[in-house]
Amino acid sequence: MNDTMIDVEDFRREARAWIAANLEPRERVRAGRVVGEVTTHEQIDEARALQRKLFDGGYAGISYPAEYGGRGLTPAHEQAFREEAAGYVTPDFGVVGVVTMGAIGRSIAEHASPEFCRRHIPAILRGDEMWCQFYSEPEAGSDLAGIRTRATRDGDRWVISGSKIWSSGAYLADWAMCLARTDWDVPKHRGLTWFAIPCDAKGVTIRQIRQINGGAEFCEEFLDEVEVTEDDIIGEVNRGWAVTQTMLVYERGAGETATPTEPRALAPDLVALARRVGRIEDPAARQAIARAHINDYAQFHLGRRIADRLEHSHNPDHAVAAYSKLAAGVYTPLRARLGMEIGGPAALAWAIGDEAEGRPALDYLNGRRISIAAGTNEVQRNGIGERVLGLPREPSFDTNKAFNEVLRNARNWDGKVG
Amino acid sequence: MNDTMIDVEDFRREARAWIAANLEPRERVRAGRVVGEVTTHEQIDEARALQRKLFDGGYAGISYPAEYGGRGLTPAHEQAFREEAAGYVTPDFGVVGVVTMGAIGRSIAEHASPEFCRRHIPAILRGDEMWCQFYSEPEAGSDLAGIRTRATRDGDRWVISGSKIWSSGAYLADWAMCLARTDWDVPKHRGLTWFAIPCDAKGVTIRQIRQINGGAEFCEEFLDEVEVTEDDIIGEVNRGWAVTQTMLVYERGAGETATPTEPRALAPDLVALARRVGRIEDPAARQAIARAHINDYAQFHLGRRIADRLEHSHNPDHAVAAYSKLAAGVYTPLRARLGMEIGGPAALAWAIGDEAEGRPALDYLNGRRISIAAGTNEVQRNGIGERVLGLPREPSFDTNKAFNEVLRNARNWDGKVG
Amino acid sequence: MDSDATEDQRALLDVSVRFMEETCPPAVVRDAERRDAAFAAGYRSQAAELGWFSMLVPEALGGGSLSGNGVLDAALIAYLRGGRLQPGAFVGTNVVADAIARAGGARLQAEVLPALVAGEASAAWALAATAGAGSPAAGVDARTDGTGGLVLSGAKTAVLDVEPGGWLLVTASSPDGPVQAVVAADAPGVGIVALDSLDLSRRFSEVRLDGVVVAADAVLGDAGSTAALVDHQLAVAATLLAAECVGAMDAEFAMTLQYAKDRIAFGRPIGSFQAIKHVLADTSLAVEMSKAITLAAARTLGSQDDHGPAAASMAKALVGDSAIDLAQNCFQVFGGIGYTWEHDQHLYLRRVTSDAGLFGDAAWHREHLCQLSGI
Amino acid sequence: MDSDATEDQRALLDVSVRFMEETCPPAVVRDAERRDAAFAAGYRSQAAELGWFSMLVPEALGGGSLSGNGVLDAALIAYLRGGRLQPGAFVGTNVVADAIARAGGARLQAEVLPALVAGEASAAWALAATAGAGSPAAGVDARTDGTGGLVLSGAKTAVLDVEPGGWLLVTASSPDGPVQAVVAADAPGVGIVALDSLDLSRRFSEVRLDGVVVAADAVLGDAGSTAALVDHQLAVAATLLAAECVGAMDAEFAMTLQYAKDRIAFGRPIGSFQAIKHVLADTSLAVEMSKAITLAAARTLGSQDDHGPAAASMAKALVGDSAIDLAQNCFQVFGGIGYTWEHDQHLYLRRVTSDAGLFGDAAWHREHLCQLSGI
Repeated sequence: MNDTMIDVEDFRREARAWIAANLEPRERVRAGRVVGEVTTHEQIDEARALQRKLFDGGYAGISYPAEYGGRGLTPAHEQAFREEAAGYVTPDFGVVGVVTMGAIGRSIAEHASPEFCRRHIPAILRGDEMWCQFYSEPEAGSDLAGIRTRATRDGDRWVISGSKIWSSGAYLADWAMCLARTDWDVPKHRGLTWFAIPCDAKGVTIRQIRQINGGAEFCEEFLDEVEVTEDDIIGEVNRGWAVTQTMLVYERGAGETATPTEPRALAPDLVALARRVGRIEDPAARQAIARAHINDYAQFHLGRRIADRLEHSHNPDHAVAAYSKLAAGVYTPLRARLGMEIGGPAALAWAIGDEAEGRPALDYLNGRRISIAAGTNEVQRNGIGERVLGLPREPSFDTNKAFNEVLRNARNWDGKVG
Repeated sequence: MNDTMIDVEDFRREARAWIAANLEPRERVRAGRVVGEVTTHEQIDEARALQRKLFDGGYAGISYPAEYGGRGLTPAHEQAFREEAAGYVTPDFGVVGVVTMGAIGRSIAEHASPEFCRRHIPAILRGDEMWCQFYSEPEAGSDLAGIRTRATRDGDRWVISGSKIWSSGAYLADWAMCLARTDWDVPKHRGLTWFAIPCDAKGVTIRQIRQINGGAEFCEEFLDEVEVTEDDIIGEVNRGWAVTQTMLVYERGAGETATPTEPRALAPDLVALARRVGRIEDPAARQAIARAHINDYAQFHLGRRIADRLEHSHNPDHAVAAYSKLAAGVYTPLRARLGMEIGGPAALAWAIGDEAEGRPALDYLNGRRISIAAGTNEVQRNGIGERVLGLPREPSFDTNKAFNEVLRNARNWDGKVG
Repeated sequence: MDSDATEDQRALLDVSVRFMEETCPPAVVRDAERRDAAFAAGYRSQAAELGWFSMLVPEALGGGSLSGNGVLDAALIAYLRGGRLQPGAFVGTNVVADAIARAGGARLQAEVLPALVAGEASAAWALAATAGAGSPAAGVDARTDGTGGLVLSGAKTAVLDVEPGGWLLVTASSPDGPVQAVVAADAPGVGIVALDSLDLSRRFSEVRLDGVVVAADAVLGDAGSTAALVDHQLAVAATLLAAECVGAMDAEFAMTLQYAKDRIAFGRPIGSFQAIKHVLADTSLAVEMSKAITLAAARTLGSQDDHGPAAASMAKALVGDSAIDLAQNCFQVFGGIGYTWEHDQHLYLRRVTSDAGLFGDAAWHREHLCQLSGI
Repeated sequence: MDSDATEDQRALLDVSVRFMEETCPPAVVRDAERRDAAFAAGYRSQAAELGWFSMLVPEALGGGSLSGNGVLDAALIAYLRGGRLQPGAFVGTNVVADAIARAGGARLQAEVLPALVAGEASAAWALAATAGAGSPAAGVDARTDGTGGLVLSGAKTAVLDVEPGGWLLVTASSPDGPVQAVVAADAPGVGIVALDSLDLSRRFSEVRLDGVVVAADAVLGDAGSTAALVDHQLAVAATLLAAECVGAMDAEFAMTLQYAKDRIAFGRPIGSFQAIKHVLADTSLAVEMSKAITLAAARTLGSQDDHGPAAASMAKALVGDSAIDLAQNCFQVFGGIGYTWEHDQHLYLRRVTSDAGLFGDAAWHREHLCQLSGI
């Protein structure tokens, strides 16, 4: 922290005044809107206008470096602004905004060249550039470094081909940060490079993925000889894994901004459901309700316990965060299943268009998202087993070999070693 | 089958007459006695006398070769005799008798030299020699070929040292069939040899293992430079794995002789328990009872389905038997746990010495035996996954290396391959 | 599912598979709009030619089964239907045909039954959408009209596969216990309201009855026999639905198993990891147990064995729980791809979840088993 | 268990550990015969010097806690006790001391309470051995004797840790609802029958009451307040027992984890197999959740927060189920060696199973939670 930096409380007062003068109080009707419901370009444009206002006022990118258009302050200042602005309408870019201002903006600021940062970060903070990730691939999900999208150097251009998937809100974004393999003759973590690609570049096709729950917030992309230049590289060639690690840290952090409060009321949704279907006196339904609530309550206190452990440890091991993720991955689908059990046939079929009555089924369809996305339950179990508990490692067949050879061997897998 | 062999039904009539003339009808009081309750040398001696009578009458070893004192008939003849003798007192050596006449006798008959067979099989069939296995080791359980007991050649003698465990009824046996490693510089399956060891040989210490359920049917053994000769080898030196496979087939078969009948009455033990503790009207107890019974019923029909599949297939894959074993390994401990739940505190504490009231706790302690012994649940899952479902193999680190090297590598395990 | 199937049974199964694959392949399953009333009528009529609706009806009444065990024959068809996520009122029509054959009067047996057997109309069983320990009669009250007929009022929700021009078997409460009547879906006072559903391969309706007058000759059985008949209907429905569910489980498992062999991650097929392999082994055990118990239930129930209803409840309970476990496990093996609309995973997840919940969920059948067993 | 423990708390915990390891090491835990009446009295008296029985008693009555939250202090001790499978009437004595401090008359507070705090005598709570949804008062009937006293008749089975010369808190049914009284274990009409038990580290008795006359000054509370007091006692007992259970879980898990690292099979440490690794990861999650919820319950219950009883029931339910899962999983990891008497595995299996079943099993506490939540 530098000596001339404004004190957080002074900053808070200053921000309060600016907010009152410039932002509109949040109407009640918008309070229920949640991140992820931004689905149209119109909503994005509306957010851009508001973001520009913040930027011009000096309240965009509060903790980003001043040289790139930020304010150069600390996360504590940022938090103070958030608290003051809580009752006002602020720019809502949905999930694409979270990704842009969070994992992507931070990764760029830490790893990209100064020229790149000057070109893009102010545009991001102004709301002019929304970004998405071209990261996961159909053949590289849990195996985060198993990227097969290929970038080939051709003079001072790079030509990128491959396919990407699970990009949140890519159809709303202007730019993509894309991971590609630039060396196939080294182990998988060592031949990767990140590139910036305009979403409207020639050869880029973005398609929304229709999900089982009816939504379509994720996209898949087809990259067909997309051309970029040296200037579009983020970080160093073949050193993309270092950027990835930064990105993952911010990604994991991003989920934790909202602090839940201790759940005290007995699973209100399930109690209401049991009442609706006339089963509130049914011992089995009561057991299911209590079971769900106890798991909610235990998960909350687990989260607090882990946050304490990370905060109060001199050398915190972030691997313990896997406990919260695994708990969510195990108990979310279980809770959804308990809902279906309580609801019975009334949860299987409901009045057309009645979202409240259809909710248990929707929760059920969404139940496994958290057990799969951003590290499956199995990946968390490996992490807990090896990094937290210190169990001997799983044999690895792909860390020390050229990626080309890994692919060849995998296709001829016979389980024989040595 | 040879042409001069007596017809099964003729044999049955002949046997019926002999049985009526020579054996005592079984009193009701003995009907409840189960295999495994033979725990004393007195009981063994009593069984020997009766076995001698069968042997002299020509009804011992009915399907063993005649040249070794058997009758040279088929398993169908054997079965006919069993059916005819069902109402009579027959020799009961308990589990040691099952092992001796089953897995061990058959393995000897198939693999040992004619001299060895002539020396031992008639003695076995006469009841003079009871045998046990010195097979599992403290460091070799699920890993059946991971034997560390060492046999070293010294002229025409072999000197055996090591320790063995989980030998059923060894303290009642006269001889042991012992697996030892005779070559440490070849892969693990290729350096093993079976030896016959008199249980009272110098250097053999047999100790009953006290079990968590209070019983002590299993033993552990310490072998301290036990000397045997070339004549005591069963099968060939370093080819012990072939004998083992024969033994395992008979061992698995041995458990299947008793055909259970379809369980129709709703889990009678649990219904009685629920009545005793006043919970027969309690919905949770009723759910638990039904759950247990449904699993019993499904396991029975699974067993029938698998037996049909093995019987009616031209080239039956015995790997499917793993389904029955896994089902037992999963549902037996679950059933025991349901018993404890139904019983509540009354299952935790009971009138001193009241075996009926203590039964749920005893079942609970015994519940995991089947999930661990003779191939753990995990081993069955691997078998089903790889042999039945054809899933790609688990990487193997010990099949192609000298066993010495395997042990060295295992101690320095780092999970890195290639 | 059944390695003991006779040659006649096998021939029927083969031709049934061809029929389903030609008439209602996956593209049609996925597209509810293509499955309109005309489609349903055509499908039903062809299915009837294969004998799908005659198996539980005695020959004297125009029916007949191949093996002499109609429940078993129907269960084998149901198994094939489940694997192909087939729509249509198979379970309902068979249950109602069976009920009319057992307890229907002359008019029902002469007019309604032949139409069902011939596939000219389908039937749905309007029982209460029971979960927990509810009664199948709940929701609709019946009062007598003095001439042996009934007047029905109330509603049944989540009624499976009510088709236009079809029949309803309504199970209602009366002061004398449960009563049952066969009512035309388009009779005066009957309202059929289509519902949204988790299960995209089936149709659900709410059936509203507003003082529906039922003549005496449309009433099934009498006060003394109705409770037993309802139990029997539940046993048949449970067995056939369990068989459909096992078919879906088997198909979904096969698809998942193949994926575990093909999908590469961390330099290995994912099926070589114990985390995947062991889940698939457990799931495969659940499939085998589900097949075994469902066949046992069909054999027992179809052979007039007193143990039939207990066996049927056991099958429904075990299969229902196992199917949801299976669907959850398969989803986990598929990972992200299973979250996409285009992948078939969710169709099976939806279908087996509705299989598990209809005609009594697992908990309901466990309690029913206790009652059947006299405790 | 608690990384927030104060320095005073840490000092108490350290000295308590030394006491347990010296006075009742594993060899003594395993040998019930060494734990006779003299041993119990000595153990109790030393424990009392460490303040084990004063934490729930206000300073005005001779008690006092270190942190101001007596339930939390006692739970931290309980956690250490569980890890070392300690015997002795810790939970019972604290629950009864708390009850007397809250609702006892002058004589109980002057005579019994100081003896409990000083470790001169222990106390056991004779509640009904509830499973399912039973009432703690069941088994013993109380009638009034006209002078404000009671006459108690009936029996309570599986009463935990009744020690010679100790006291019993009997919860009984009366026509006016539950009543409670403190009775000497050797009072006329009281019969204490020792029981066999799954749990080798604890003692269980059947308590028979044959017209036991209780004077008015030994009755706790009145008709209006007793039900709430019983709920409070259950919450305290549930929290302390959950804490003992978490201690046992943690110790057993550590032992199993080490074994998975050391044990070699198939050329690898078994902990490198996903089948073992993932079970241990899940088990470790269960331990962490159990610690988190138990500390939350202790903090809440000990700070006069209305949510205390709900939190206690949640902790008891989650920990009870998790502990049995854990014990089963650990047993499976140990394999055959865990089936031998000499191995400690079974002592933990036995202990946590009794933890799970005493003072209300998981199902009982789930139902209780619903009732506390007003549904």
